[in-house]
Amino acid sequence: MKISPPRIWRERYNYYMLRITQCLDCGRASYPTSLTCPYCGSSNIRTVNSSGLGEVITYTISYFRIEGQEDEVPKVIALIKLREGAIVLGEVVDVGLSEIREGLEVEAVLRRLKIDGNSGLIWYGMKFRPIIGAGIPT
Amino acid sequence: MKISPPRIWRERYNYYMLRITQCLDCGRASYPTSLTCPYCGSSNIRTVNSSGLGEVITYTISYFRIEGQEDEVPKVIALIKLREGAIVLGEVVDVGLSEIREGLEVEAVLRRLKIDGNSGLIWYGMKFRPIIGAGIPT
Amino acid sequence: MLSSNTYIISSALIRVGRYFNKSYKDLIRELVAELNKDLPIHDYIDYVVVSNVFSDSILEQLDISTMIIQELNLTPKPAVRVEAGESSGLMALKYAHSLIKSGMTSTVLVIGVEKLVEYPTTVVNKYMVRLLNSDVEGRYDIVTVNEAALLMKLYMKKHGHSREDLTIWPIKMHENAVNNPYAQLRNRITKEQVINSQIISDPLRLFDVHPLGDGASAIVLTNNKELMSKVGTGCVELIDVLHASAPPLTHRSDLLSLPASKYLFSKLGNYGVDLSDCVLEIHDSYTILAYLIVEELGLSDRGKAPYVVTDIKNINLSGGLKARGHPVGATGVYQVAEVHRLLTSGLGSIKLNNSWGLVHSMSSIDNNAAVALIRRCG
Amino acid sequence: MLSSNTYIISSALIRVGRYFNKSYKDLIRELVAELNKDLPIHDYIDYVVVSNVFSDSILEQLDISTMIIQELNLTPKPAVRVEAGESSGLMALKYAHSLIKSGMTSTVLVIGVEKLVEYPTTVVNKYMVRLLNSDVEGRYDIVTVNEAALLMKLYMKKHGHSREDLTIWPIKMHENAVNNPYAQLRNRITKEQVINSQIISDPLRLFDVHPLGDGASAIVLTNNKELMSKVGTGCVELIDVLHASAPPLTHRSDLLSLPASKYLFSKLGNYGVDLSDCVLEIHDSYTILAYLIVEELGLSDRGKAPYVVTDIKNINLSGGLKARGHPVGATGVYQVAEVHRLLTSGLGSIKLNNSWGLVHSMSSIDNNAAVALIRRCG
Ligand SMILES: [Zn+2]
Ligand SMILES: [Zn+2]
Repeated sequence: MKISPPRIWRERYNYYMLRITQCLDCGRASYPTSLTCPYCGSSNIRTVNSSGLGEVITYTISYFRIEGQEDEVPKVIALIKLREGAIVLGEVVDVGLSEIREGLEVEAVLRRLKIDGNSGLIWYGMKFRPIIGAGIPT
Repeated sequence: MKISPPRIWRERYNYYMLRITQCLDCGRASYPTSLTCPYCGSSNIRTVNSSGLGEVITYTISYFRIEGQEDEVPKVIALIKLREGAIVLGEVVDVGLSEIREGLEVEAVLRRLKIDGNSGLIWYGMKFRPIIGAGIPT
Repeated sequence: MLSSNTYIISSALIRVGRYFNKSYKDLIRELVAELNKDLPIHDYIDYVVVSNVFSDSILEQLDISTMIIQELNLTPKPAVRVEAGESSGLMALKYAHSLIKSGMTSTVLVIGVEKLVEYPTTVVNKYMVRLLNSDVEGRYDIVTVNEAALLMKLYMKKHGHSREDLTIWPIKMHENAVNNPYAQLRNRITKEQVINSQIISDPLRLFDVHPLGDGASAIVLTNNKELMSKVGTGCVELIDVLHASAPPLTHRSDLLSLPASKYLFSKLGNYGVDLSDCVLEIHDSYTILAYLIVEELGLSDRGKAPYVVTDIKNINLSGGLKARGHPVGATGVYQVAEVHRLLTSGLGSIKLNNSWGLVHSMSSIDNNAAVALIRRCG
Repeated sequence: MLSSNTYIISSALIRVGRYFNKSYKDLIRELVAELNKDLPIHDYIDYVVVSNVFSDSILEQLDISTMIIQELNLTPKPAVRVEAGESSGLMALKYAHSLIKSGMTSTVLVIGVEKLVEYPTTVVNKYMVRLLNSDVEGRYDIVTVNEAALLMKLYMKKHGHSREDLTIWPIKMHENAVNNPYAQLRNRITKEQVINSQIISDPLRLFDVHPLGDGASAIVLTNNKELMSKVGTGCVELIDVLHASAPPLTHRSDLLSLPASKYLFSKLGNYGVDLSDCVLEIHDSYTILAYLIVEELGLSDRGKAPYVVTDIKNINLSGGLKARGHPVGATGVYQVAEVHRLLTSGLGSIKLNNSWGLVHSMSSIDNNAAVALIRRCG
């Protein structure tokens, strides 16, 4: 068993939604959630669900091969700035390698992350895809 | 992959034979092989194959369950004194739970240790079984 | 105004248990919330030393000490992880002690944390094998519990003890744990329950074995006396942390000796430690080891430990590994935190007037051992 | 006759490589055989500190420091393992330094060891993910190489560099490694080879990435000056080991800054270090990081590092992580051993008259960083 069932269960909100921290003092947003604002240290914060909408700051096309995930490459990994201001790392899916670009508008979408062997758990989580009308021919 | 192919290959002599260290100074034997005698520190040693013959000092019947090896329990684990004098830990096979006893004479035998999934390597190594005529009805 | 001594001024503990709904970060957040009640740790901690054994295999996390710093927003403070098998907690304490004693830093937070119940027991058991030599025991999936069972048989035979004779330790540990609010198993047990419990490795049964549990514990060490008035519930002095190794079990001339522990105990005279004036916490991962440790400490003649255990009033008041639990990398830090509490504000309702604290750890069957010496302040 | 200073008096190195036919114990035996030529380590070592990152997952071995002690017949001497991701080597050095400076011990053997090629690369890659936050990068199997690629793109865009401009570092490192007998890659490479090599994470290519290799290296630290006449090939003084952490990449206001490294470099003035009179070894796990480190060190204006690299003669004479190799937990110990050699008996044929040595490590993209300051002996 390579995926921890308690972990997946307890992190379900963090995996199935993009939960971010908004600081009520300095106003900045961060991901993932934390007990204090990573920018100003304030504990005057709230946890909210991100809109899931954001924009690609920059991206890389990865050919780095990991056992059991060889079929996943090439994959697009990007730094994304969410509308709420938080910067997140994520995978961009449903996009051609020639279509991915800086400034591309994306939205969060629930996708499969990993499978634990033939009979184990399937782990889902948030990835990103281009927003329809974001300048990619459909 | 959970079993390292280079490791199995490079340790083949240690896995497929009981290789022991004999000290030419203090005369004591030890397992596994080492560059100096663990008893007196001498490097005046030689590496030899044990006869594989020995006697059970004491034993335990283990029900400790390990993922992927659940079918292996109960198993008999023993401290064995080899004829050459070295004391080794090992598993005793081909013995009924009511037949294992202190003083039982055993001999080393090559058996399967672990399998790496459905298509991976099979790892063999030395276990012990009663010597025929060691007082166990055949 | 720095002292040349090192003091333990504060401690925090989570009850050892099965926290399916909490991550290692959640457990540490709880510790820190407790510590922050006095003064935010951000304001006075210089360094964090983390004791943890299974982060790589169970949590899939390396550099866990930096992840903890980031989680707690303590950057740019430095942190490091120390691992020496089951003695990791005391080794983290030793590092913290040396950082302070060397003048490199003044105040260190030691965190012991272990998450085990992320997986079913048979999966965790797979990783437990790794505490032993992968070229010897690992090859056959032999674990410490098997070796403890072998020693138990040798001990019973050599000294003429029945299986029943050896139930006194776990019964006492469960009795002690009733009063420790941080213990995993806080129920009394009977002789019948012990000898009828599930066989793990004959003759060793479930009640001879530490439970599996998650845990997190923290202590603050400092040489800054001014900090004591602002933080914590009273201080104890950390005199020293000793550490030694032993040959593998099969190379020992006396299989019932614990060479590393024995070596360390032989040094206690140098410190003027009076064992009868001590709070003792020993590494009773398996019943048989408790008897052997008691004998190595000189509290009993060889083979007689089961007869004297009842009369030793100052040992494992926490309930020991048997009943407080054994969250592997965190255990040593629990022991030290408990001794800190016992000698200052009290551990739950238990409080003692003893002058010394002695904490003992070992990994597997004494592959390595460690001893922390603690003294009541002033 | 103990000094209040700590000296590195001896070092041993195995050429970084792919040792299918050698175990971690074999590599360490070779190191010790080299050290024993002067005097058996058994006679003078008090403590062993082991730096290793992947023993749990790759070697299925915990408490590896005790296994090493047993293998070398050094019982009852104590040993401990230190892990702080890719900075582990320097953290082991720091632990050793504090043990000596605190007066707890006199002579410490620091061993850095990592066996990676026990498995095919894709399996090792799985474990590399664990160096990053399992709740962030780990979830998506994002690795440091991906983050380095993101920074490389940002850097090229911000400062107007072409992909070709950034080939100067790996070419220089391979050139340097030709003279280091312990380097994994001792071949010269061309600009064309770099830009045409396999894409790992665009725009980052194979020749921008450290190779995978096994390694083992050792150094002996002591405050016992008499030992120097008996052991080693000349001494250097270990002045200090500094360590700091940084916020995660996504929380940095300037994505092209290295906050932990920058923080440490800002302390160098306190020690009177003259970078031009230094032997520098920096953590160039990926080409882009070398440029960023050079800029954080103040050796170049922001964005100009690719133009000045050729003129910096005293940096990564070993070939760096790029060409000497990066056996993760061993790397810091290699760097220190190389600096010891460079300032004393020579590293292969290379020998320098510089007064200082500065070794820099970091884990992932500067999650934590460490700096060791070394000075030529009087
Ligand atoms: Zn804020
Ligand atoms: Zn001998």
